[in-house]
Amino acid sequence: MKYLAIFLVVAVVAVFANLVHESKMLSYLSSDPKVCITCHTMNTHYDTWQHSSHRNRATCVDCHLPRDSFVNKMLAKARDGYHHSLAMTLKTYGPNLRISNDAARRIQDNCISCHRETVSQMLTNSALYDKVEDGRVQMGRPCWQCHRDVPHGTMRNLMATQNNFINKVL
Amino acid sequence: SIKENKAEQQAINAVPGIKDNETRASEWGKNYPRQYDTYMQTRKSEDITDVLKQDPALVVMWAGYPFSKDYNKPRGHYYALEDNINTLRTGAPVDKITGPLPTACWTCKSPDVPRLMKRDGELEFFTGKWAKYGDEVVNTIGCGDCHDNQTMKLTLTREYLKRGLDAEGSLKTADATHQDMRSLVCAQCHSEYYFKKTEWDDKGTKKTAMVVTFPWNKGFAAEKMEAYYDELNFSDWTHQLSKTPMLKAQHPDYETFVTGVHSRNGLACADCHMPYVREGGVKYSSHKVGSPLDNIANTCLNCHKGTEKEFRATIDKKLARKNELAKIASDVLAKAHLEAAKAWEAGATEEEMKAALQDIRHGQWRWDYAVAGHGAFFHAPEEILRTLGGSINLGQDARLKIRIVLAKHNAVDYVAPDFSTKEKAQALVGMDYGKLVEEKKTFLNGLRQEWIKQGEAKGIYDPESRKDMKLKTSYN
Amino acid sequence: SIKENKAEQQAINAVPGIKDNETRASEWGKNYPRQYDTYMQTRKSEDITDVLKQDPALVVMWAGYPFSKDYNKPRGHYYALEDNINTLRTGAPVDKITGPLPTACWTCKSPDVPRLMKRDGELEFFTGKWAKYGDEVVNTIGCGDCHDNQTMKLTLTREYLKRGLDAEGSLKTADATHQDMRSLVCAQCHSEYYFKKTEWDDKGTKKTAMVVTFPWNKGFAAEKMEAYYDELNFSDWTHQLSKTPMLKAQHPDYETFVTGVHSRNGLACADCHMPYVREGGVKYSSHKVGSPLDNIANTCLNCHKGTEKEFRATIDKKLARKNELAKIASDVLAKAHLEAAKAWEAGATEEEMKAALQDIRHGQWRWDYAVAGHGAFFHAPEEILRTLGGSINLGQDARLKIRIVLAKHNAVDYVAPDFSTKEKAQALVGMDYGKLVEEKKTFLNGLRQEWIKQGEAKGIYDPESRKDMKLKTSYN
Ligand code: HEC
Ligand code: HEC
Ligand code: HEC
Ligand code: HEC
Ligand code: HEC
Ligand code: HEC
Ligand code: HEC
Ligand code: HEC
Ligand code: HEC
Ligand code: HEC
Ligand code: HEC
Ligand code: HEC
Ligand code: HEC
Ligand code: HEC
Ligand SMILES: [Ca+2]
Ligand SMILES: [Ca+2]
Repeated sequence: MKYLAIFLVVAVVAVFANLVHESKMLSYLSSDPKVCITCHTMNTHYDTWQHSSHRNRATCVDCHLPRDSFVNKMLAKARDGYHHSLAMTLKTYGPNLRISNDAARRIQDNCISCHRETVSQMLTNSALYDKVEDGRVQMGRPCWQCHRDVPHGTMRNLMATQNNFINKVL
Repeated sequence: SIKENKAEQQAINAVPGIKDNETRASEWGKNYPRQYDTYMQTRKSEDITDVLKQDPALVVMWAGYPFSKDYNKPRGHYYALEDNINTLRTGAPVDKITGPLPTACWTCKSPDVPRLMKRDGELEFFTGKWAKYGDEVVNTIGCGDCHDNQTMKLTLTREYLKRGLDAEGSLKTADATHQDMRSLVCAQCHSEYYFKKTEWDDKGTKKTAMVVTFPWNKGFAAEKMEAYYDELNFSDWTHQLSKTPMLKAQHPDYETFVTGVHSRNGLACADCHMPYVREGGVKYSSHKVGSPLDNIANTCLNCHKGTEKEFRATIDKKLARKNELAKIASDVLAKAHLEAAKAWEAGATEEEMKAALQDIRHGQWRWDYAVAGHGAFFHAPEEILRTLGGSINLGQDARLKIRIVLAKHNAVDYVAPDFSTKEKAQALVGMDYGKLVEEKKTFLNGLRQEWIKQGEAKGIYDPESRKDMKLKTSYN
Repeated sequence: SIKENKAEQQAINAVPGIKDNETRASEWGKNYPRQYDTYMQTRKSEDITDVLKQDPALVVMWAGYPFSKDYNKPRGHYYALEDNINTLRTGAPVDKITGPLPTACWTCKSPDVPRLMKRDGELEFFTGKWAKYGDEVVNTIGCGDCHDNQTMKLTLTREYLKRGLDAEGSLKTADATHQDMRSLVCAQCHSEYYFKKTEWDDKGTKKTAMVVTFPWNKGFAAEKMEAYYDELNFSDWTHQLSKTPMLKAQHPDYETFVTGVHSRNGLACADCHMPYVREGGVKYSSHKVGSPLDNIANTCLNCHKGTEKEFRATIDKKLARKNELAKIASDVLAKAHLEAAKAWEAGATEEEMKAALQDIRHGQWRWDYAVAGHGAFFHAPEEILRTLGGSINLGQDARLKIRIVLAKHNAVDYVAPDFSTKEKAQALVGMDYGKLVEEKKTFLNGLRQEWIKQGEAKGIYDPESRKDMKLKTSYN
């Protein structure tokens, strides 16, 4: 039992170290979008973003991480980083990733924080109602229900960006 | 610049100061100039398209019912009241109690209606003839139809919609979200209705109200409403030629929309018909409710890739498909009525005709359900084509049955007469069109002018709301 | 793991080494194990769904034509050859020259077909009876049907498709892009065809070929093909009951697909039926051609938001709409045939019947066009519903005309007999079903076994291609 415990601890540490090494995990602390594509699962999203109107306007973390405080940002980063690494290692993800509720909320907050002027009337409108369509996000309706292409386009299968980051067998 | 934007934003958030029961849009507009300006632009949709001319079969199909006199495609909200008053359907009353139509015909034309419902009570509002309120319903569809004057919240000003939704059950009024409200304000008017005869007691006096009611208890589909009406043994009128107890479908826009792909993807009417537009740094809702095709860039292309040309082509194709089946159905049904008339003439019995008339009733109902919502070919193309397929089948079934009856009464070779123009069709059903027009003109120059003056005198009428109005009708 | 992925990304692109005229998939598969494995999984779609049982009206509608004997929903490509040989449609030949069907019936079942076309010439291939090539067409649909053995490029192995495309004109063969090819390889088989009687001269001997031909010269729509056939005065057979010169539509999958929203948005068949799948860091096309609904997550959800359940519900709704109109149409048309038969019996003249028979021809063609492509209810729902609406109308028009003829011949009250089960319907058309099955079984235990042996002897037959094959038919 004792050996098993020690073995397990060592195994977990080893797996983690390997993970840290292989996935360049420490680089997650940066906000360079290239960091995200240390995993090929993020290639499609990188690629679509890179071809989008937001390429020069917002980086991954500008949308995906909280921008209200540094602490929240780092906490979210740690949580996501852990979650994504685990999914990557265990291959629990499918061909189409889906935004989590928590992440959706963060993104919407970020859209609004950059575009507050533009959407001020919408915010005023929505403030009148308690019952909204999509409780996950501020305003009750995701911006990307209308702005469907911002910034990843509508087709986001992990294999959708032809030949760029993944090889097709022939 | 950013500075400008901030200023504009403050203006838009000004606290409203709109009186209770204010029905004049220009008064609301003082606080909301952008919304008012765009709202006033609904007058740009001013052309009259005479549907009876486009498909004269309709005159035959509606014989004995006001729609056979005059029926046009919808124009902008700016014209709602005007068209209601000008149409030959509302006839030529000479005082407050002459018909032909009931007060209910004002229901969807003006914010004066919720005002009157509040003042007189809903049942009193629905009692009496249309002319009763000619000097009270004086402003066309306006802010008060959709907004709360205190908060500007979207609000349902018609109780019958709430009753309809609750009876149908898939979206209870109490559960409506913000996004739902962006459709439901439209559903107050853009829905199929009938007038439910309701006896009531006005402090001892027995009165009869004709209450606008949505036939939704069994569901929104054509078959479900049909079952509802059949169960009540309801009919809008008895057909002049075929003697069928008929149903009339009016604009089931909301009911059909919910079956379509856009509704299933969470869109609301306002998303396409009142898209956000940007002025300076701020987005607001365009109140120019009209064809989204006037502004494809802000509607379709906001969500879809492609060019305006492609979207127009797609929509044209959908329209052509609907028109193809609708034309077949109306031709079949008009013939069915004429053939039934011949059968009666040849001596057919009620017993012989019963099954055929039931088919006509159901077949024409389905056709009407499919075409009366002018946008349904786009909102719900599959549901519309399915319904038209059923309509054609029932119409032809009726004709088969009638043909057997004709054979038994020695008229197997009967060929229905030509109804290929509006004039021919009107002659067929014996309508004195010239007289209708004359009477109408007398009314328009007489009583109608009184109404305007009285509205003005009462201080409820908004002259702005008819600024530069030109008389456009199908008959002038 | 992450390390593995990197390795896998490199371990790819082996050089192919496939012999010319190799038709055995297992041989190709040695180089492409992933594609081969998924390809072999088409055998998982093994259930037989007897369409004649589902809608017995079809037996009446096809009376006198092989389809009335046996017609099932498609299964996986693994079964293409097997089903072709097992169906009662191909009958029970006893040697190379007994019928009933021509060689053309092999055309879309095997990569041995392009091999034989190359070896014997296209016209010789299309000459003679089906049994002629029983010992040569031995492998089911395989790599050689869609791929070039040298380069693995997608390639069109059937000349008649190229001729069809060029005649139609909207996409000339020479202009086909890679994405187009991802549909066109399917269009080689998944298209409406007829056998064009073609006299040819084989070094002095006059021969008659039945050449698979796509009726596309005037366009892809039901009406366009109908006009093509009418102009040629072509008919597939004369109806046993109504004596109508009939048309049969076979799976116009490609022609209807192009009218749909997915085609207009640039999708190809392979996008949904052969989606890319990922194994580690490597992606390839799933060769398990089957229902995309088996893998919604990797097909629909690549482009759409929503859940599997929602997508299933959407598709069910579309299917139900199609089924509703299709059922009406088949009922109407079957009755039309039976009523026409009665009219002939009662003494009707050709002159009297002509117009009605033309309606039956056109009505049934449209119905068939709409339903013979089993995926069209989804690929092109609006076009399908439109076509069915037209079909119902024409079928009923025919019945109306026939009813007048019946009246003239004192049979106005005729009621078509019951065809509500496959057995009743077969009895109605006087089919000796038991005998057909007996003969078929004799054939399957006799000549058919010979074919396998001879294929093996010639070294062209791939036993892997029928590994664990179980005999499944509608009749056993
Ligand atoms: C270790 C590899 C890896 C890295 C590095 C990585 N991701 Fe991911 N990410 C994944 C995997 C695997 C998933 C799928 C998780 C699942 O489906 O449960 C995922 C899912 C997501 C999701 C959707 C799920 C959710 O949490 O909402 C978002 C958003 C996302 N990643 C953003 C990012 C951003 C932004 C970065 C860079 C800061 C990043 N990822 C870096 C592997 C990674
Ligand atoms: C302008 C804002 C923005 C930027 C910049 C951005 N994203 Fe996103 N991202 C979104 C939105 C919005 C969604 C949710 C889309 C949806 O649900 O349809 C999303 C979703 C995702 C998902 C979840 C999968 C999915 O399709 O829902 C991943 C993974 C992701 N982003 C990764 C990235 C990466 C990696 C970068 C940088 C290369 C990036 N994002 C940059 C806005 C952004
Ligand atoms: C870090 C700031 C930032 C964030 C976060 C951000 N944007 Fe932007 N966005 C910009 C800037 C800067 C522009 C360019 C503005 C301009 O040209 O006026 C822009 C442009 C746009 C445009 C116009 C261009 C186009 O592609 O149509 C839209 C729409 C838009 N953003 C929507 C969104 C949405 C939706 C989100 C959230 C999913 C979002 N933005 C998040 C900064 C941001
Ligand atoms: C108070 C009743 C009422 C309300 C509320 C209402 N409508 Fe209407 N609408 C009408 C009437 C009546 C007409 C026809 C006017 C005419 O032809 O004179 C009409 C016409 C239209 C037209 C045709 C315009 C044209 O230019 O062809 C559209 C589109 C339309 N409405 C959409 C909507 C939408 C969307 C909403 C909700 C945002 C809405 N309506 C709310 C009664 C109403
Ligand atoms: C429940 C709401 C409602 C009621 C009740 C109603 N209408 Fe309408 N009316 C509408 C809507 C919505 C439109 C525009 C839709 C259309 O026709 O496509 C319209 C359009 C019209 C038009 C312009 C188009 C045309 O048909 O020429 C006239 C005139 C009209 N109505 C008259 C009447 C009369 C007369 C009555 C009473 C018999 C009546 N309305 C009752 C909602 C209603
Ligand atoms: C046919 C229904 C209808 C009528 C009539 C109408 N509105 Fe609106 N209005 C709406 C809808 C729908 C919205 C969107 C509300 C939302 O999304 O919260 C809206 C929004 C608004 C807003 C909020 C800001 C914005 O632009 O989104 C104001 C202010 C407003 N309307 C003023 C008016 C005024 C003033 C009038 C009369 C001139 C008027 N409305 C007439 C349906 C209507
Ligand atoms: C996805 C966009 C979209 C939505 C959402 C939508 N519509 Fe429409 N609507 C259209 C288009 C496109 C047309 C056709 C316009 C044309 O032919 O010019 C149309 C036509 C109409 C018409 C007929 C106008 C005319 O003059 O013929 C009415 C009335 C209408 N819609 C009302 C509604 C109502 C009520 C709702 C909500 C229940 C709604 N629409 C939701 C796009 C939409
Ligand atoms: C109901 C649909 C809808 C929703 C939801 C929506 N928008 Fe928009 N948005 C529009 C339309 C339509 C326009 C174009 C307005 C114009 O150009 O006149 C627009 C324009 C914009 C622009 C300006 C684009 C440019 O070209 O400069 C930005 C930025 C933007 N939206 C951001 C957002 C954000 C952030 C949200 C969420 C808070 C959001 N939108 C939600 C419909 C929507
Ligand atoms: C707010 C987003 C939005 C707007 C605005 C919008 N659509 Fe759509 N549309 C969708 C969605 C979502 C679908 C469903 C398909 C999908 O999931 O991609 C769809 C589907 C369609 C389809 C395919 C279904 C069919 O009936 O053939 C057509 C065509 C279409 N839209 C045309 C239009 C046109 C025309 C307009 C403008 C009048 C429009 N759309 C406005 C979101 C939108
Ligand atoms: C050589 C002819 C041929 C080619 C090429 C061909 N098919 Fe088929 N396909 C058939 C035949 C024959 C069947 C019916 C097999 C049976 O039922 O025995 C069939 C069946 C199918 C089925 C039904 C499968 C099931 O499990 O129900 C689908 C889906 C299908 N094909 C799609 C495609 C697609 C997509 C392509 C191109 C990528 C394609 N086919 C290429 C001849 C072909
Ligand atoms: C141009 C290509 C083509 C030709 C020629 C062709 N088929 Fe097919 N066949 C197909 C396709 C594609 C399918 C699957 C599609 C379907 O039925 O939905 C199929 C399916 C079948 C099936 C399985 C389903 C069923 O109907 O029971 C049989 C059996 C069959 N064909 C026999 C024949 C016979 C016999 C002939 C000659 C009269 C023939 N085929 C000619 C393409 C063709
Ligand atoms: C029904 C037609 C069809 C048949 C049969 C077929 N293929 Fe394919 N094959 C395709 C299509 C379509 C593609 C996608 C090509 C593209 O997009 O470049 C493809 C792609 C491929 C590729 C390229 C890599 C990939 O996966 O996209 C290989 C290798 C391949 N097939 C091998 C085979 C082998 C081996 C067989 C026989 C076991 C076979 N194919 C049978 C249609 C077919
Ligand atoms: C490669 C992208 C792609 C794939 C894969 C895809 N679609 Fe679509 N789909 C579209 C596009 C693009 C539209 C058109 C609407 C739009 O522009 O958003 C559409 C429209 C639709 C519509 C609305 C039109 C209609 O006929 O009602 C439905 C439903 C739909 N798709 C279902 C599906 C299903 C089910 C699948 C899987 C079998 C699927 N789609 C696969 C891209 C795709
Ligand atoms: C957008 C996705 C999509 C595309 C592209 C597509 N299909 Fe389909 N197909 C489907 C769906 C979904 C079904 C219905 C499957 C079911 O009912 O199980 C289907 C059904 C079929 C069927 C009937 C299968 C059966 O067993 O009943 C055939 C055959 C078929 N498709 C062939 C094709 C051909 C050939 C093409 C190209 C010309 C094509 N499909 C393009 C999604 C697609
Ligand atoms: Ca009604
Ligand atoms: Ca054919």
